[in-house]
Amino acid sequence: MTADPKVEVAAAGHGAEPRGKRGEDGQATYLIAIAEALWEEMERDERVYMLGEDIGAYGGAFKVTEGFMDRFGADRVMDTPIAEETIVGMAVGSAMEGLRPVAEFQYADFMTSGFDEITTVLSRYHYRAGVPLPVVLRGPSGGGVRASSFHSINPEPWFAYAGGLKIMCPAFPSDAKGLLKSAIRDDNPTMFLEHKWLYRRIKEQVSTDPDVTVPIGKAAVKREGTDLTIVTYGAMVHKALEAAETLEAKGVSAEVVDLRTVYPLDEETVLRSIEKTSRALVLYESYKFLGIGSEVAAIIAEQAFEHLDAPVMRLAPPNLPVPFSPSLEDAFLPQVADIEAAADRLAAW
Amino acid sequence: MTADPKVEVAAAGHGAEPRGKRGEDGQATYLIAIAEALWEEMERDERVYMLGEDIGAYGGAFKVTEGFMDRFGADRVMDTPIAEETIVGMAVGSAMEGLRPVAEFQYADFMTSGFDEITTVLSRYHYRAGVPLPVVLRGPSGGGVRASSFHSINPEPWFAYAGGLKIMCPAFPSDAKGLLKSAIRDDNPTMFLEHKWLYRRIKEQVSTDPDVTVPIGKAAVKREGTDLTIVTYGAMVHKALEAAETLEAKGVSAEVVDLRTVYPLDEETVLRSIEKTSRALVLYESYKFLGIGSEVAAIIAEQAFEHLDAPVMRLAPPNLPVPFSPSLEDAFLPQVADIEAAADRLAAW
Amino acid sequence: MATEVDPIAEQQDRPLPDERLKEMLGTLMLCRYFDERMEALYRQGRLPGAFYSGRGQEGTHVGAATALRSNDSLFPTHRDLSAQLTKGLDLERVMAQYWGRIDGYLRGRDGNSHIGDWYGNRTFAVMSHLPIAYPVACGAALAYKRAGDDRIALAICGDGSTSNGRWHEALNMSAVLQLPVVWVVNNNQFAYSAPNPVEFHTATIAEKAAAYGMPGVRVDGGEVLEVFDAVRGAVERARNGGGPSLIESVSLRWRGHAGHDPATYMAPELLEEYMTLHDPVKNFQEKLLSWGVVTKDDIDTRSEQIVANFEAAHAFALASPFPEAGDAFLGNWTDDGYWTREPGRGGGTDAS
Amino acid sequence: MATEVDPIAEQQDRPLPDERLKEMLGTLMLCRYFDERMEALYRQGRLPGAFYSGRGQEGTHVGAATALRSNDSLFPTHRDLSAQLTKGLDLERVMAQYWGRIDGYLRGRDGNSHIGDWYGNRTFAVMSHLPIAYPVACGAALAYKRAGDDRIALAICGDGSTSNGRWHEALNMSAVLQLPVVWVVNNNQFAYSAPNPVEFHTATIAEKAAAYGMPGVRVDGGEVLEVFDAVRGAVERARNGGGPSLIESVSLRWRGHAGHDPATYMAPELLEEYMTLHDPVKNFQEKLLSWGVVTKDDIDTRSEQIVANFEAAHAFALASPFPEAGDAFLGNWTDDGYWTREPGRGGGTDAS
Ligand SMILES: Cc1ncc(C[n+]2csc(CCOP(=O)(O)OP(=O)(O)O)c2C)c(N)n1
Ligand SMILES: Cc1ncc(C[n+]2csc(CCOP(=O)(O)OP(=O)(O)O)c2C)c(N)n1
Ligand SMILES: [Mg+2]
Ligand SMILES: [Mg+2]
Repeated sequence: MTADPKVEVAAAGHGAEPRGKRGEDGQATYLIAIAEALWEEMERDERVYMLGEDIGAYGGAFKVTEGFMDRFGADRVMDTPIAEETIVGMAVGSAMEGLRPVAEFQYADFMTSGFDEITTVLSRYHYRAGVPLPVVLRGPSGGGVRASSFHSINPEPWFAYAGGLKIMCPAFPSDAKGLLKSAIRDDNPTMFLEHKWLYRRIKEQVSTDPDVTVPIGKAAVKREGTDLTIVTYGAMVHKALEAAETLEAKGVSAEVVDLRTVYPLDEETVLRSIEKTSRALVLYESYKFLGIGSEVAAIIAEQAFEHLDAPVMRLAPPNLPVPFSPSLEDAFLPQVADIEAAADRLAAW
Repeated sequence: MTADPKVEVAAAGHGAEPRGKRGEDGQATYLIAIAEALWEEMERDERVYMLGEDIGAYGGAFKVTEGFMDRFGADRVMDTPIAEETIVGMAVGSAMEGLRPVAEFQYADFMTSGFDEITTVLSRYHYRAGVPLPVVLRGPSGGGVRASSFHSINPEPWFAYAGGLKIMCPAFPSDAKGLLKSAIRDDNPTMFLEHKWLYRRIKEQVSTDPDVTVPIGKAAVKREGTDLTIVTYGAMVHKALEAAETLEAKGVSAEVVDLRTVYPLDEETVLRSIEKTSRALVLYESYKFLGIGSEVAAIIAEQAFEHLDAPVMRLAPPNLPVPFSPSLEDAFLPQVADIEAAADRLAAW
Repeated sequence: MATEVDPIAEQQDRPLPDERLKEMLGTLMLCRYFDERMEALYRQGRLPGAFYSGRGQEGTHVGAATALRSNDSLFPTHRDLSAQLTKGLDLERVMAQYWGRIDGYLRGRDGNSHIGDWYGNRTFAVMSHLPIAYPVACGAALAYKRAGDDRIALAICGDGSTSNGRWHEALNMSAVLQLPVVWVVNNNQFAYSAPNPVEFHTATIAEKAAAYGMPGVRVDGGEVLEVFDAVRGAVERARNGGGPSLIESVSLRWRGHAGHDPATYMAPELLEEYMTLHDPVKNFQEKLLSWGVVTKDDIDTRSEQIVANFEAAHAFALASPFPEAGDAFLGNWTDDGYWTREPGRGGGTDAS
Repeated sequence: MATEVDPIAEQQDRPLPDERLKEMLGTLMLCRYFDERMEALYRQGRLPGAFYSGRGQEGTHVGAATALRSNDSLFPTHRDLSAQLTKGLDLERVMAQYWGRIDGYLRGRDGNSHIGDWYGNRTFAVMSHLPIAYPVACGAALAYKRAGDDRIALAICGDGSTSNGRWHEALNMSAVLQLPVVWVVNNNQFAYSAPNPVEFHTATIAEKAAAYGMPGVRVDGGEVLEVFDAVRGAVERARNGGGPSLIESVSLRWRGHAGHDPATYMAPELLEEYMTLHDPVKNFQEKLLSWGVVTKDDIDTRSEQIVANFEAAHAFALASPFPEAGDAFLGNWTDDGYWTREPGRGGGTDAS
């Protein structure tokens, strides 16, 4: 089920609490930061519980919940049958009775297997009937790990369209930890998408203060720039930052805005940046047609028109299954070189 | 199940073939035009068959397939259990063995109940494995008929994102008939969304030549104008045309582009119109955030920037469940007056 | 294997105190009258939206809901308004919902029997997609089990819904987790126009329980006490940690799928048979009369009350304002407080 | 109710001509060897992507697929590569798929056992979502029935997949329509880390067949002839218009869920028991030796062939080019002709 055995085998020690899995330097990987958020919220509020496939004794396909069952018991770290519709339905019903479920999807790809309960029940119930549903749906999304079509999807546009879920796609360990804690504490349904390419590749110093959170719905400028703005999120943030370095060398100053939350969208931060740079490159890993960037581009065109010195440019993969072969997947996903080329064209416009 | 009993009771005579249900004047309603397309294609190619709930003896919830079972038999007009995932799966499997299934969803809302088979199997199979899947999924979509959240959805953005289905949302009987025939003859998966507000409200002269089709993927200018372009589709086309009349009187000449097919999108026709009018109002009934119009606006911003004299404007409902009460639904859906107001602002920009 | 329940109604000892039997009859009469009047209003074009008649199935609805405590939760479908009325929904607010008014339980956001009253009567707001509430019932039951209290969840769906994947997942999940839930299938022999053989290939639905390792019972929906007894047994079992059960209650959908459907696909003899032999209201009325629990007078008085209550509720509904247009954009997130404050009542439209 | 099949393997009369029995053994040996070598390559980091071992379950896979004609269709899962090899997939193209090369059946678009060869061997390209091919099998079967020919569809899935709604819908649909389809469940006792009791609450899967009004049989996956006999019976029944059947073949997943999984959650004794008593390859080898159908020499010769074929196929796979980058954007619509012409072979990358 995993993309890269080498990486998987590198899963941290057994039974240890996540904090204990930080590196020598005290840094936390994206994966460990997520595990810490879950652990701390489970400690903080016993109404919080987790359900999903293989999250208990096994500790999850990516070992995010490793050690949780020993600490919190099988009642709060529930292994379920392979029944996504019912996993979501159970989360909803238990939330209606005061619990705060966090459902893990083994891969975000399988959220489509629970699509109806997510978009018809979870997303609409509060608007229709006024019962808060503090449900968190989380799972590994995204490509670039040679896992092919069924283990690489970016489903956020599907669920953003539904309108009743707050959706987060963090790019950094600190944001991941802070946003997941906010999601668990939020009384509204939330979807937390963990980009699997980041799980073990990205690490940083992450606060150990259990009450440090990151607000849902706020983007962040991850790099200041003056010539153009790259609006992006998830794994692409790191490709954008890498490209920005080279561009800098070439004399192009790129600002990088990390959306962090894709629904609701932080229009203000995006627009403020465009007002400053007057050029927008929207970079996203969800498919180009009706991917998150389509909405971002539309918002910019609608609300920042007077500030634009060039067309809003978009860089994203086609609306096709993510292919397996390295030669295909590399061509399929936006690469750093593609970003540089696009930024060059945009700056020169 | 139906929106308006008065309308439903007006369902045409029993057992007659659709052609016989045209009005005195020989005009065909949107519903009859669809029934004629199905009937003619069933006559033309015996590999074509229909499956769905209550489409046989009952003739379908909206009576689109009334009389079909008598003519084509229960094998080609199959009543199925309430199992959307399997209705789609069966369509796929039978298409792999040479049949050409047309699956009816009682309401397009229930396409989410078959979401995984649609987006994971039907949409991706040819790209992955090279087996053509001539499957048509059809169903009544859209609001404005006081049918509330579960009988009013516009699901086209969800399925357009998947990328492997050609999706049509016709506004006129002739386009509906011609596009549905093209869909049935297409070797690729198609989704045909019938706006239920149009079923019996809209009629026109429709060709009786069984070989007249309308090409998939081509938009049409339904009204010429010079000051601004309203890009829209489905039921909103009629609201746009109505608004255009009033605007004309006020001296604002609006061009109305009917997308007809929402995936793949006819960028050329849209861009040509914007080059002419330099102003774009994107009007759509799918939700505003990541609705079809988001992509249209993004495309215009990206490719027609030099031609724009004003920001791309969007008018669409919020991403919320369609409410039942008339006072709510009227506020929720874009009305003719809203279109006029938006067009005025745009023209004055 | 399905085990036939020995109809307690035939026994001499009564399953409930006379007062409760009387109450049950009153509820049956109310549901029947409400159904008839609402359908008439619909046919006259005076009732907006759709109407799903539950006539002929009141024995299932009233029998099942009567076996619940007020804090047990009920997960019904579009067909089960009678079960919600039995659970305690207020007629005025129910009718206000049909007319799309602000005093409806869903504040005009949904209509007809797509209704629910979670905080008041613990009923889940009905959704169309079938049987989408079944998995949700698992969750409520899970919460009761976790809390260690003895509440239970009861979900109803129709015969046709048993062919949907959600039905299977929910029953299977409830068995694996041994959840305190009761699964009631209202087998009214039709799914819209589809008779049972188009929906499944077994003689009964009750026998499917064996595939989940839970008891399955088939009862006569024409006999409210038979339904009540079977459901009460399943409820007790669930309360005491015995896990889930499946109950198939057989009746006939007397009317079309919804108001617009003449149901010409239904054999007149079948309808005839059920209306004469399996009328849950008539049968129970006669039983209570024969038992001397009620008199003809009691029944007449109750009928008058019901008519009066219906008229009052109808008047209330028509007098209730439509929601304010601006409400359409509120209430999605908890943060805007729409659902915790009184809604505006300034809505005005002559639509519907 | 599940009915135990009387293991034909114990009978003196042989179910198949000696040549076919020999062939069956060869296939079993190939599948076993392929599985062991591929896992080894994976562990050495020389095999990209994932590897799902089917070891210990070859009896189910080979027994089931051997009962099919070449134009019958097979709908497998990630675990069932051995069934596809039995159906006739070419080792070279299978391995080219694992290495993401253009000569793979899916031209590098997918990897590992997410493979299929519709036009050649009538096998459906595996998809991850479970058990998403079950409904599709209904469609193929429907087409056979409509065409009036005697072809059938056979679908395999695992024990864990039976708890998913699609499994129920497909079985129910096939029973209602009396489709010529055979449902095989490879009960290897685990769904990733979940043992049967976490997935369902019945003693067997076979008994669930009663809920669909179809026969259900439980066989020992360690005895390939037992599986073959049961599947052949179900296949004949389907061919002759007898409708669908369910066959549960019990074995054990000897390895982890996939290459990365040490399966520490599995009791060593259980594994021990199955590897010694229920090894389908060893058992069948001994049987054929005792029956005198094969000699020790035959087996050694066959083993050498298999090793040679594997090496050749491995070499072929590594020599096959990666797809051209531009191919990534082709083949979605039939119109671009990508799938009807030979693919470009100029791809080059040292990735993987
Ligand atoms: C998933 C889904 N598909 C289709 C429908 C449309 N529909 C509404 S009611 C109905 C028939 C339901 O039959 P049954 O389950 O027996 O319930 P009944 O109406 O007889 O009480 C159908 C097909 C739906 N509501 N949900
Ligand atoms: C709908 C869905 N949910 C989750 C998964 C992730 N997953 C892949 S294999 C697997 C276990 C499958 O168990 P089983 O059906 O017994 O098949 P086996 O692997 O044992 O052959 C899971 C949970 C999936 N593939 N599909
Ligand atoms: Mg029914
Ligand atoms: Mg298994």
